[in-house]
Amino acid sequence: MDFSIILDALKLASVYGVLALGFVIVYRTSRVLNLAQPGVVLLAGLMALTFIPRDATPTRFWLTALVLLALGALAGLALYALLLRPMAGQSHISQVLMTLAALFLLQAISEAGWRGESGFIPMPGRQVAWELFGTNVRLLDVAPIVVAAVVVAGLALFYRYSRSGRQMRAVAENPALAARRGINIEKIGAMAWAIAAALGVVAVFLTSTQGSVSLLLVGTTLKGFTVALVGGLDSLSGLVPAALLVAAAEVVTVRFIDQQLGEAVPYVVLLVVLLVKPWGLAGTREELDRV
Amino acid sequence: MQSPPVLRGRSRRWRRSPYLRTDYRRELALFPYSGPRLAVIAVTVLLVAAYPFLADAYWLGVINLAVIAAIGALGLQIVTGMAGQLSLGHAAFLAVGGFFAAGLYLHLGLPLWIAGPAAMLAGATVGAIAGLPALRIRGFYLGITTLAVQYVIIAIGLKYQGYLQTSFGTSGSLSLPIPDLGLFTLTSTMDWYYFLVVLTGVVILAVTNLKRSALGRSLLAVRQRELAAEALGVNVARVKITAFALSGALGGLAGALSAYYYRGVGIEDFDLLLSVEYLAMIIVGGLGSILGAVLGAVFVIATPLLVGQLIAVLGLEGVLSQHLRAIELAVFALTMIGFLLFEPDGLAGVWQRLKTYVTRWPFKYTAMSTQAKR
Amino acid sequence: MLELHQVEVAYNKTATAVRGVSMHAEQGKITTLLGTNGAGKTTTLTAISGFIGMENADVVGGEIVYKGRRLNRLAPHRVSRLGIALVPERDKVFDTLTVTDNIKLTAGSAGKARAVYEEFPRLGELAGRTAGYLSGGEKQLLALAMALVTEPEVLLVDELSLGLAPRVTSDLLGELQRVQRERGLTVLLVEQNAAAALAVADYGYVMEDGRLVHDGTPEALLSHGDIMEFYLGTGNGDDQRRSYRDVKQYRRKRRWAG
Amino acid sequence: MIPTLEVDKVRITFGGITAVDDVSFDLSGQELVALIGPNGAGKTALLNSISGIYRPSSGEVRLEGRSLNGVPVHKIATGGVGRAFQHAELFAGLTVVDNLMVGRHRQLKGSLLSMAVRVGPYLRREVAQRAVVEEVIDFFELEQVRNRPVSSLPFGVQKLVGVARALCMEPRVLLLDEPSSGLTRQEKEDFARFMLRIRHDRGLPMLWVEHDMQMVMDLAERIVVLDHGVKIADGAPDAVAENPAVRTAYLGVDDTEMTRAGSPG
Amino acid sequence: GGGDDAATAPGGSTGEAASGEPLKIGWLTDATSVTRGTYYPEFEGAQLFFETLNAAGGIDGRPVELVMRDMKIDAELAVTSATDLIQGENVLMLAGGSIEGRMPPVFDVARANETPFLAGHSARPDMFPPEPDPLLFTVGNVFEAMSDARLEIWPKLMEEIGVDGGEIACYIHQAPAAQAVCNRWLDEQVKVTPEFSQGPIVNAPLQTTDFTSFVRPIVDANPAAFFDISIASHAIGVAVAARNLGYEGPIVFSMTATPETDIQQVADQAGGEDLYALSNITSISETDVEEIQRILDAAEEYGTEIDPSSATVNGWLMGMVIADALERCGADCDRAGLRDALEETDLDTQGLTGGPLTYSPTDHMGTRYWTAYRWDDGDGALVRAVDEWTEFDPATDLVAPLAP
Ligand SMILES: Nc1ncnc2c1ncn2[C@@H]1O[C@H](COP(=O)(O)OP(=O)(O)OP(=O)(O)O)[C@@H](O)[C@H]1O
Ligand SMILES: Nc1ncnc2c1ncn2[C@@H]1O[C@H](COP(=O)(O)OP(=O)(O)OP(=O)(O)O)[C@@H](O)[C@H]1O
Ligand SMILES: [Mg+2]
Ligand SMILES: [Mg+2]
Repeated sequence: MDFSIILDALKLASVYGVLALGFVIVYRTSRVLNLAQPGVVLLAGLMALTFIPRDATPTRFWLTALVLLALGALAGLALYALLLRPMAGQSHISQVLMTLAALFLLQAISEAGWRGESGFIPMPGRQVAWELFGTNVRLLDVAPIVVAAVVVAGLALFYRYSRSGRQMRAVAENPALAARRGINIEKIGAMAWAIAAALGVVAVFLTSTQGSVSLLLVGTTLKGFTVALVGGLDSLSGLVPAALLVAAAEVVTVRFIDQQLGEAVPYVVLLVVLLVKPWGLAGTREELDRV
Repeated sequence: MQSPPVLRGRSRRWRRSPYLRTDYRRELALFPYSGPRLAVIAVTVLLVAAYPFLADAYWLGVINLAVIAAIGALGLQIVTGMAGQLSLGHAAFLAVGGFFAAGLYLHLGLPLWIAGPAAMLAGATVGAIAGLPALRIRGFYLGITTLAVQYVIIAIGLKYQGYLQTSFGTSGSLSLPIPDLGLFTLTSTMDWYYFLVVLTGVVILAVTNLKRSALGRSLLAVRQRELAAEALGVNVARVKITAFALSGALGGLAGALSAYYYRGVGIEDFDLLLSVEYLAMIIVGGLGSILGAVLGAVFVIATPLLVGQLIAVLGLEGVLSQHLRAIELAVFALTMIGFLLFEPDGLAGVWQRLKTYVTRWPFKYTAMSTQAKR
Repeated sequence: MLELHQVEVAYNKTATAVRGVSMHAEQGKITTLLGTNGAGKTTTLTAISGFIGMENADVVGGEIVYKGRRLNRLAPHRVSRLGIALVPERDKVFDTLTVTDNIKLTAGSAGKARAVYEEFPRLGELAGRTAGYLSGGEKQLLALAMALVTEPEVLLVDELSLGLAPRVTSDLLGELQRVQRERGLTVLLVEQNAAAALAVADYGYVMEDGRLVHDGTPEALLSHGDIMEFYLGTGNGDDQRRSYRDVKQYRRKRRWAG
Repeated sequence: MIPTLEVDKVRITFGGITAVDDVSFDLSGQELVALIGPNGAGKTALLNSISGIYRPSSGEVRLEGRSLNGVPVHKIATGGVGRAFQHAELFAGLTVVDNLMVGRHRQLKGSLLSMAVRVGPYLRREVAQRAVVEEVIDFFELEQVRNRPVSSLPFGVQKLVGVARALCMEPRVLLLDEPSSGLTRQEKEDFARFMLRIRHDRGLPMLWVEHDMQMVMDLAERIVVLDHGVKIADGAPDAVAENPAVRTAYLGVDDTEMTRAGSPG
Repeated sequence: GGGDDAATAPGGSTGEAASGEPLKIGWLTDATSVTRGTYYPEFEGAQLFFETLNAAGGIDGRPVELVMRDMKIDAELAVTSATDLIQGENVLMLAGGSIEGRMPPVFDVARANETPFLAGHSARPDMFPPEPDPLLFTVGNVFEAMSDARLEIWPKLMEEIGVDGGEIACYIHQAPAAQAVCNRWLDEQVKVTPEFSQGPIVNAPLQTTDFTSFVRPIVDANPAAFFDISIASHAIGVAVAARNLGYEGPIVFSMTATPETDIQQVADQAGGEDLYALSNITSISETDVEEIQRILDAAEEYGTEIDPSSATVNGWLMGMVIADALERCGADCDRAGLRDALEETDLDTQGLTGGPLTYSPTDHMGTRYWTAYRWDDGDGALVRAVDEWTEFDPATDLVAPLAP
């Protein structure tokens, strides 16, 4: 066991964690799996490719990143307002399919604008590196871990200490009743979608510290699902252990067992965890056996 | 307060009502012998039989693909539309069917008419295994476990292709011959069309029968209230596994057919997008509806191509050719959105609405108490 | 106060369940709405409390007016913030939340939540339980508490006595009457137990098959022959209730409509 | 003679909560037994333990002498325990007829193939069962709504369908959980008539949870009273009504009001 | 050779723009998918060629029109598009390509309609000597043949770099056909040049975007050279990851899969030292080759979405082959005639490859000429690392026969 494995797993976990957070936040308010998220991530990546030129100064980079973050939040709002809000009261499956339609729409946009383009987002500080425990550690290896930790902790605190946490669960379980109890379900939904989409933008910058932006991001984003489920779809506390578990399993499999299984590992972990704990590591039961 | 008994069993109307049946066998018959219904069926059969003479080879091919997809979509409809168990990994069953059929040919030289049923069996087995988590896991969690099954199947498929590549030296994609069904071969697109249409007809009939039988009812019961169904004597575990197995069987059949139709399979074809497309088929068609699954399949397969043709007809190709696929995708997404927002019951719902509109005309609303269903 | 003018509600854009209902819930009074199964009582209450299409239904005609303000198509949370609270017939609590969380959700402050337990000691005993596992009656209590804790001006109650033990029903009706008197609460009470409802109500409406067929003061209604016959089980001249053992066969048909 | 249903020292606990505590009683012949008690007394929980949905932590339930411990829920149902639920629990996508046909599930066994082909024996079976279901529909006077999707029915009718569905199972014992809550007086009278007719036609023992004391007093032959999970009384209606423990725990009204619970004034 | 007229036509600009009834050629490509970088520039190259040709009078006054369809690496789209091109658009022949697994059903469509097909960068054994499919032709390579061709050019390149032995690491993405690239080649290479030994072979699933864990074994082994071949988004991702993790040895790309534009990305991200490319086609950087300059001029004039690269050159070459065949096919050219004309191709590629391109009834692929390039960070372009072209005739030079 050498240090590089830990580092790789942590990096991967940080990306997965932020991706999963995006799913969890939407799920908590609506019990809807947000399949549009991969589209948001992809589009954010492609825009970053276009608007951050090869020779961008750090200032330009950060400004663009901020603008993209804001754009992401706006896109989330738009998706909610235009597509999901009118679906209130329909079955969860239909709502998921709506997010799927949104994914197709986002993909159409990305195809019209970028076709199948791929490339690297030029990150500032990509030359900075240290030798640590016999491993080459770059600034860009450490940065995603720190950013992810800050983001996850920040959101966890926000939900903990704001009234919205409980309200979100109520809205998710029974929107009609929640509305009749005076909760503005639209506000809560809009907030969740905006945050989730912004998280998608964060995630794309995190993955870009390690690899390129391409259509393949869609598949990577989907792995965030598995993490969200392993942790428990409506729980923030299960998310960190889940991300670590899935990432570690993937890294270890690729390094020591079989590289080609890398893609399937998160899903196998998921299967195993769910068979033991059907609602994930820290999720709560959503259906009660009661007649 | 004594009023005459409700008019039951005898109609005082001057015209015989097509809705009045006099014994249960007639009510339970697959095609109640009502004039309008028979007429609709006759017209449909005629249109289907005449289609190859009305359409060019291209559109015939498109319909072939759609019909194969319809078989797969019916499978998904059973498990997701009827039993309510979200399945995000339907492509896995298609992969199993396709590879099983191709493998049987490659290793044992078995033809389609054996490989087809065998692929169904294989699909059913994998389906039943994939359904096992359903005994413990529900909702989206279950959906994602089915997705997990898909990834596992793809990993296995890749290994298998790798094995073929090293031991057979093929480039890893399996090629298949022109299918020989014993009595005839499927050489032309038209051969395929009639074969597929008849086969699909049989499948539709079988699924319709299943839906109207005890199994169909228990599927819907389990989807609604598992506990109550169980307390009524329905073996919920068995019903769920059966649903998954049936879904796997039809998926497997569709996979085997498409393998032979394309004369080859590659595991790369069975990605998540394919599963998602199948889901789109049943939602656009209408969840739980058999007609819906078929219409949805045609819709999902044909719409993007139609858009392409439309653009060509409008002479916009030069301007838009670079963005053809993007436009097709956008149109597809927008139609899906349109359905979800304005016609949640899908194409089948539109059809139903149309029927009600015709029978109810000129009235706009029906009072609850007099609303006749069926 | 709360007025309905010729309200029509249709389900799935096709079937009308409420047809031309006009009624009036007077400020600070208890108005009760009686009616047989499927008369459209629940639909009426749902229409008042806001739809946003969630029930697949729509107010297709008429007006719902509260303090001069039109409520048609107003989002439910807006209606709720106007001070109109509903105790629904089904799905009345958040199943996966605990009893305390259910109350805190609507209470606003912790103090108010505690006051609830003083008012309903039975709920205090259940504080930490998951609401979905409560018994039918316990859920009903919780739902009522959740509605009252928002200190509404108008309380819409759909079948208060549903699934409640007789003692609790009479306690609650008494309680409701007390709160109503103290706070000047306006109550619109849908009830099956006509006798109990008319005992506390100031005015009553009777609904059948989507239409209002009768209204009047409790006294008037209580002495109406059909109401005695069909809703109270008295009638027959004397004031004695019929025994359930020797009831005669009724036919489900509209008696007043047309 | 072995009683049809025996509940023997059943205890049901959830974590720290004891919902049912050492309750025993039995049902036989064609008894109509009312199970009453305040809200949360454990009535539904007790019915659930008979259906097998909850497993007693101690004690056992016996159907015609055979223990139901460990028997899967669906086997208990096909073994003869018919159940109507407190919240109807109908299958929303199905019509009334189809809901009742689910009740005939046991009689409709057949291979997938025979169901897919449908002609022949399976269709004959279906027709036969359909006839039975239609009888039940006639019995409960549900003709008018037989082809309506149940979700569009008013709640009261839904509960009636729930009872009809339980009866379709041809049970040996019928468990009814507040079947008449949410009905008007007139409909309750109708329902009372149905219960009496079920007893007359089918000769079934019924365990009936009910809050309407007048109905209980008029119809039940025996009353079992639960309070906080404990059985506090068991006996003939008059005797139970006199029982002071029952009065304080449940009725909370003075003597003269006993049979007129919730009456005006 | 018969190709001279057509090949000179684009630059010759003698005639005026072509105006007659267009000659339609169907083009199948992946315009919008992860494989776009590999296949779409081919279309652009051919497009440039025909724009130029049409401006100069086309073929006997008739313009050549490319009708493009996007396959999106999707079997269904591939089949319907091919059918539509043949039956709806009535094209004379098909050209283009996608990853190998996608092609057999398309070939089936071509066979069913007796339509010739010219494949670009990725070929299949169907076109291989001695028994090629009568309808299928290619300017590209079969993976196995490519592996065998590498045996000779590899030591030459290594000598240039100054690597005289050691481990060779290899990267491919998980496509069954691609596995031959590393396996077959390394097996043989260590036999031919025993100073080299087999290092780690990495094989990542197609969906991978973060290559860190996959590349670790290579970095840990620190091989003498690293051969990196895959679809572009993988190849560059892996190279960058390897550099990021500290691998400093030579990285060798295959230019057919990773054109100059992609190598440029690697240089941008992780520095341009020690990057090489093996190629069977002249790099777009070699502007002193006249035909390359023509391509660049055409790109300037007509524009492309992707910066011109060797893939564009490949497309241009395909255009040359098609134009040459059309020319020889004559006035009332039909599919059968065009097929026969293709089979008689003997084309001077004007320096775009190391020698002439010839097809025969027993060979629909022709001899390949290989060379090697080095990335010059100063110029931001490729320069020759090995001067001469190494000849490889698939009919005779294969180490082991190809599977059917
Ligand atoms: N979701 C729905 N879809 C279609 N029709 C419905 C729906 N809900 C109710 N209905 C119909 O609307 C009518 C009125 O129903 P409503 O529930 O308002 O009656 P109610 O008076 O509250 O009856 P109950 O006393 O049983 O609660 C009924 O005929 C019912 O069938
Ligand atoms: N699955 C469960 N988990 C936890 N507690 C439960 C569960 N089921 C029932 N209980 C608790 O057990 C007690 C008895 O509930 P039960 O539903 O049997 O009451 P009931 O007598 O039917 O009351 P009601 O007349 O109000 O329906 C209640 O306090 C309830 O909260
Ligand atoms: Mg109601
Ligand atoms: Mg109960």
